[in-house]
Amino acid sequence: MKRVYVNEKWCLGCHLCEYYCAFASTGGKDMALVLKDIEISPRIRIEEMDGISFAVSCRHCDEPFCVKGCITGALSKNDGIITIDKEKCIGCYTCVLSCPYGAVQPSDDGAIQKCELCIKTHAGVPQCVLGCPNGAIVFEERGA
Amino acid sequence: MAVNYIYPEYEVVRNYDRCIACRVCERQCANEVHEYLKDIKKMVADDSKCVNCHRCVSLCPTRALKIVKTDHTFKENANWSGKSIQEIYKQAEGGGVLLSSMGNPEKYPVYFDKILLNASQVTNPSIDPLREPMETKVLLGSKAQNIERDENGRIKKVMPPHVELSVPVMFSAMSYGSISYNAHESLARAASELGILYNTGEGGLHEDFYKYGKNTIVQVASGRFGVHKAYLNSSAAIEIKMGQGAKPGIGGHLPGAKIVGDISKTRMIPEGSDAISPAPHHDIYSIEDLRQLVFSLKEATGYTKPVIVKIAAVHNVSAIASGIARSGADIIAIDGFRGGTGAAPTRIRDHVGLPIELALASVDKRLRDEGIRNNVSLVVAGSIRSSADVVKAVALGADAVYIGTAALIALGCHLCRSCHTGKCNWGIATQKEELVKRLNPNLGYKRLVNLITAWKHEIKEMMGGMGINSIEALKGNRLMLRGVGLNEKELEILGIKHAGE
Amino acid sequence: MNLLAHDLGYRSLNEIIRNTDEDVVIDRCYGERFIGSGASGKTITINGTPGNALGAYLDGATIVVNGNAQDAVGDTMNDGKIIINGNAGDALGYAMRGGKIYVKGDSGYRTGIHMKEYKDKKPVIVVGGTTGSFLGEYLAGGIIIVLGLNSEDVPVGNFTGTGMHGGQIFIRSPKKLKYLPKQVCMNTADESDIDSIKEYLTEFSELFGVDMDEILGRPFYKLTPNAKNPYKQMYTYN
Amino acid sequence: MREGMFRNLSGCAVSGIFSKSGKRFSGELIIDSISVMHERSNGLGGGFAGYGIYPEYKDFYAFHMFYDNFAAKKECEEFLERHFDIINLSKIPTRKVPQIKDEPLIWRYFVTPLPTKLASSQLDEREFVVKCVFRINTSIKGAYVFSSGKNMGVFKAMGYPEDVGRFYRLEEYEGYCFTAHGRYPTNTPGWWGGAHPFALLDYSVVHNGEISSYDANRRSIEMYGYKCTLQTDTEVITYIIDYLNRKKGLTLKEVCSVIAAPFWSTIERKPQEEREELEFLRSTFDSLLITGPFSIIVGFEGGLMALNDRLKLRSMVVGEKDDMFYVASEEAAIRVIQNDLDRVWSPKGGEGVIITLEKGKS
Amino acid sequence: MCSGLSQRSNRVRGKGCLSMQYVIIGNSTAAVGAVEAIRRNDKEGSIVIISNESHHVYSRPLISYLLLGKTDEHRMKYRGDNFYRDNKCELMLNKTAVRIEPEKKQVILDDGTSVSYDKLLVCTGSSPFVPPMPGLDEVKNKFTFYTLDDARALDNVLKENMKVLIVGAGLIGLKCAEGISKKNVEITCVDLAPKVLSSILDEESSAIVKGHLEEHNIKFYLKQQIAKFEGNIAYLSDNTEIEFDVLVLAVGVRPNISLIKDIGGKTNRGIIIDERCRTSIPDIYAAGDCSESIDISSEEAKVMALLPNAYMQGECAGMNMSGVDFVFDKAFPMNSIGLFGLHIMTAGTYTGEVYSDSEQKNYKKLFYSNNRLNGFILIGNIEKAGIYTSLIRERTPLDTLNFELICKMPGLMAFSRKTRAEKLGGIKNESIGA
Repeated sequence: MKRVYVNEKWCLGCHLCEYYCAFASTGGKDMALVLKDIEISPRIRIEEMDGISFAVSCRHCDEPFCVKGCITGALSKNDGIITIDKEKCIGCYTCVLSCPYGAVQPSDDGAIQKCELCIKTHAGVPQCVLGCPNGAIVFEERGA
Repeated sequence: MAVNYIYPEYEVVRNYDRCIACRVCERQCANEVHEYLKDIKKMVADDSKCVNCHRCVSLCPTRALKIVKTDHTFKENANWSGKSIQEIYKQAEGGGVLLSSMGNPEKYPVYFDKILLNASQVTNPSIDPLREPMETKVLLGSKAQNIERDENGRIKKVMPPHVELSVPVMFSAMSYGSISYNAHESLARAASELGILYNTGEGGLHEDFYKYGKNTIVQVASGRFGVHKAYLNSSAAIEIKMGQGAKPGIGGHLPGAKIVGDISKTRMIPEGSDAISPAPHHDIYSIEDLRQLVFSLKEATGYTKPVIVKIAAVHNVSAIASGIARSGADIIAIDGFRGGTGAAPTRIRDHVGLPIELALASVDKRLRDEGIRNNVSLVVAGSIRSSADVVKAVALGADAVYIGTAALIALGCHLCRSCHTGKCNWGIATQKEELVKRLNPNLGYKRLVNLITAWKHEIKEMMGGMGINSIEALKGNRLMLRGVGLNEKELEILGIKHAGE
Repeated sequence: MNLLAHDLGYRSLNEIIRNTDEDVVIDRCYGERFIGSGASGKTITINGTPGNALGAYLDGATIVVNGNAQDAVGDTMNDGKIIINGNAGDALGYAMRGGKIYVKGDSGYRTGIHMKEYKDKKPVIVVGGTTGSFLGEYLAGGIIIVLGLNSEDVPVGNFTGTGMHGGQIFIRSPKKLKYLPKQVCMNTADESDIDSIKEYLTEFSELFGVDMDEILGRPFYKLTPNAKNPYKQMYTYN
Repeated sequence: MREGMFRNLSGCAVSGIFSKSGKRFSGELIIDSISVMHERSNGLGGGFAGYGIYPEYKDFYAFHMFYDNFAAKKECEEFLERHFDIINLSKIPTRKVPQIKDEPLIWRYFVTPLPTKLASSQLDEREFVVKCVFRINTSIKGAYVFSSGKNMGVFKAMGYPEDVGRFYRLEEYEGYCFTAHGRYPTNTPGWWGGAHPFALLDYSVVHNGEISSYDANRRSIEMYGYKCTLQTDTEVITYIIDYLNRKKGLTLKEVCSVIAAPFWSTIERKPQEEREELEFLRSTFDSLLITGPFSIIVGFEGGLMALNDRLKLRSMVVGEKDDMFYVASEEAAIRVIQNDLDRVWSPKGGEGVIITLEKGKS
Repeated sequence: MCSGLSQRSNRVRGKGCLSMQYVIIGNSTAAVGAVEAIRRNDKEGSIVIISNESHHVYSRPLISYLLLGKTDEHRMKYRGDNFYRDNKCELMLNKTAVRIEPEKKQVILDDGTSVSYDKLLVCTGSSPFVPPMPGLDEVKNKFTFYTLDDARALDNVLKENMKVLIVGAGLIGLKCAEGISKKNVEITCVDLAPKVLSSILDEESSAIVKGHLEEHNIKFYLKQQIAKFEGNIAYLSDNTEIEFDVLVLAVGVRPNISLIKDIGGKTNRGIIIDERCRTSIPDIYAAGDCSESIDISSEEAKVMALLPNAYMQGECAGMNMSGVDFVFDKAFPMNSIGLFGLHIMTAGTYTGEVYSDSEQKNYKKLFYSNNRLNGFILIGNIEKAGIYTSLIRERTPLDTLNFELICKMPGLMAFSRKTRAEKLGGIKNESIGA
């Protein structure tokens, strides 16, 4: 199963992953048009401090507490990818409380949002990976 | 200083319609050109700090940036260029020797660009290099001079020490210190994957890279930094650096401030101590002294490794090469005046030496005239920019080429020529941790592998076009070359005919 | 019609052949070139050594050589049949598009190179003995069969199937082939594979009187283009 | 414009006949063979080499000369007299053939080096002769030595080979070996000296093809005292063979492993001993690797070698009948003189076929 | 190991080659967890689900959102329409299991029929508890707020400007209040406890929540109990009269344990189960709100009536029922509640030393002792709360991370570089350079 992996050794803290993520989820054609003058709310987020930085997004856990704890059944894992059914989600944030990575966020639409490996975006492949200039975020098969 | 005579060379042009203030430019500019003004939620730039390295341009996700050359003009004339005027201002202000990075930028002829290659038609089939066997493997070193046979009449297969390259391209000497750990790792890993060699430069060999020994040329320069037995023996070949194309006759100086941590360890000098490479080797004041150093290195390594002597292309290069060929050296590396450097006095870089094409042609001819061309292999350097340059160099007589600047460009270098500031935004010519990490060797080495693989394909295409399926048959095959727009003398030195002949 | 080739010279010889509808028997043949070029609808029997480019562009005629043939037999052949009761030279069946070539003995370098299929045309070469290097180079379609009946070793040279991107090569060999280029995939031919070439083997057996049991008495290796390993991306647009 | 002033590209036909028992036969046979391959020539050059043809002068170097004029002849003969004892000199007998025109002065000298000159040169006899041949060919304008071996001779001219054979009355010679060449040069009006065979001492080479490595080979071989005056492939091949076989002492088989070296990938698969030898030869003489299409027949005293380039880009067939050995660009050229062969086959690319006299040298 | 669940592949196929018969009493979260786990291991065995309701499995906590209009009955379904079909389950609706006959391995239903089982799961949940109150029987519009049917009934009577009295200011009562607030009704809430959400909040945080609810016009009478009802008037213990149109009783719930208790199975407040969700009776498992298990944050046995817990217990039971040895030992209380836009998250036990940090409605309190995080309360800023939760769940030694930092801001930054490499790079060994 290909997953997004992050190696902080190569993270430059440039935050481009966040912008590419935010852009991908808009479905827009031109980043400048869609992200101009807005506060982005990406599904991948940089943690940074004292020269250390790294991006965090959903790990698509083998034992996903978010899915198991979801009170509505809105979160589910299919083909290794944990996705959110925004129709069902009522924004109780039990998943936020469950996620050991802090990778699930409340979203502007009242539901939650999380990385879905861009399977729902027009891009089809994780844009954070493509947007990372230094290979700190990769999308690959790493076995167990 | 009340009057500022130094004007910005570049202007940062930001398209505010496209700028989304993501601040990547701000975060990525080590020169602190860009700044986000929170109160007005806008990015601004200080042009005077810009070195035109394009880091911000490359990373801007909305392509909102471009850097343009300023159209501000001095009152120039044919004699007094803006450059000359500006340089005088700088020296009047600072009182120092002008220092520059990378190779000679001046408008001297680039002979590679005035040479055309041949191809087969009818009388001799061209060869499809993608499918048919096409050999680019090269062995560097001297050749056995005599055929000796054992009691059964079988040839004694004693080959002088040599190195093998899958393609006649090597990464030239760039020291750890002048370039970063990650740049070095990229070069070492790429060389290893490609089956070619990279060169440590004069800065010693980081212990992490001993494992790439089979693909390493270790350099012995006048400063002898990091030179010890294990260093010499961990290599595939040893290079004595006599000179460098960018600064013939000039030594090197890495300021003490850069001698920290691993650099100090690798160079085997105390932290903070200046690393000075004298202009000459102070144990070599004549050609016979060179022979002494060559053989001392051979002794130290049990005659198992070829010894390279690297010189800058200077006016009597062919006579010098002839002397080296008789000194026990196995390989002569000649560095032309367009070769790169981390820092060289501008006047030296721009006014000393000669183009590698002429140096190569004359050295190859001289060695052949003396019948000693097979005593040594010839490696040339000094702005080999493409596979066509490689093919032309080989056809002029080189066994292989070194690439330095081209390799750095592959790693992301944008030729901003500010290596000497140590603030390389691409993580190449810097030791600042936060900048060094910008060059991820996992990506870097792959880019180098891609570059050389692409060149290899192209070399094969060109060879195939000529109906040549082995690089040996290209070496010195000057009939495959024709000059355009060259005068008789130039053609004579290059040993080629004019196009149409 | 009986013709004495060497006495006529190749141009006269070929003109006569071109202008007749009869079957032709040629004697005293010493290297006369281009025999049967583009011919259709007749049988040409040659006693001797026909010259280069025998049966070039052949378009349906049958050519039988009692002896060895030289280079470039069946060059760009479209249809018909060439039967050689001996050896053939280099570049046999170059760029052949249809028809069949049967060689009792050996063939030279570059056998079946650039062979291709088109619509219902599917060229076939069967070589009874061995071939030189570059067998089936650039093969784009059709079938090449090498039987190695006179060989106890792999009956082909180096660089077999170099640049192959279509078609099939069957090699009857006591040993597996080694050092094949990356674009070639090798399997031991199974029963259905053998069935697919049975008609050519049978015809070979009948033409040259070779026992079918002997032909089938050894494994065949089947070479096909390796779809998983197409040419690596070679180009970067500039 | 003449040969040597520019690079000459050509495609051709070759043929060779060799009697392993040393039985001498008439030159007629080789004319019959080469004429079958008329299509492969264009009338701009043809030639023959015969071995064992001068039994009465077998200890003397037979110099065959072209002179443009009498002045050249005079100058050359003065040179010869200073360095050699001239045992016999004569015009080479020819007959008028309408197709052969513009013939130069064609002379033959049987010579032996003057002992004093030889001694003072400190060279071995053959090297001395080579040096003298180069002296004539590079410094005496209008004089050209086109054959310089013992008990052998080269006969060549502008024209189709069968016409050249009749011109030189080749049927009147008998030898144990003949080679022939029909030439198809592509960019030259042709010059008599540029025809094949090309010879130095008793090495003669006929060659079909064009080599891509020419200048790499030329510039390399010229380091060792050879002067490539004609800029033809054959000349450089001849010198390479002379250098490797005579001067470096490689066997002809080893020579093949240099000039038509196997691919590295092939070498890697060989057993260790052989691999090391091939690696050694290929790397030691890297600049003498010949690439591009060629098939050559090399004549030498007491033997014959046929060799194709390593990709076998030119055709070549060899045949045997009893003690006779045949080699030609096309099988028909053998069949026409011997239809009933014991064996006929095509050597592999790079695989030299070497035939020598059964009882040693004649 | 990030899962906290250990699993050994030790599949046992019961009863020779005959396929297994699984029976599940109850049709809520734990049942779904069990079905999904069983089907991971056993694609063939038959599964019978007995439900005393008439609905496709739905999420009980969503009933307040249903009233609020944030969801509908279709979207409320906890699993898709094809859940039973896809998992080959036989669903028996409107049937109540009245008795288990463990020696015969069968369940007797209220219609007298029996269902035999090889493995039985009891996930009967709990029922609202209504304490005796004088006059209650005479109250006309009185409701509990526990099931979909409860919600429908309540929704049917509510009209604008009605006065609603909710007895109980716990989770159910307050969510009900939020749910019906949409109807523009006047809400009064009475609780015996001195604070709202008394079981999960401390005084300060409870005060913040109460204040927030009061801003949304909910009236509270705390430390009060209903003395009596007289028609539409409730009299509190201090004689306060509260007039109401509708009464909602949300005092509490009790686990439904009788099926097990009746046959001598070990019970306490809930059915006692071990870490494999086994009851004391062979081949009978229990999971969810009816069961009682160890809270790892306090190491005490508790009924932890929480949906995530129910699922994971159900899953654990299902795994073991279908022959795979599986342990679930990560249960602890955990709540995420939104009330009128204010988010409250709590987890674990509130014992030990305290780190607190609050600013207006953002409130944070962490409880730790013996190098472990025991529990926390977060109000307002709940970003990355799961990282705190994981510290409780994994019993992470606090000295392995930068505790000072993580107190201020939950994040992976507080962990060691190596741990981060494992978490983010999927790297299991020490080589983080590659």
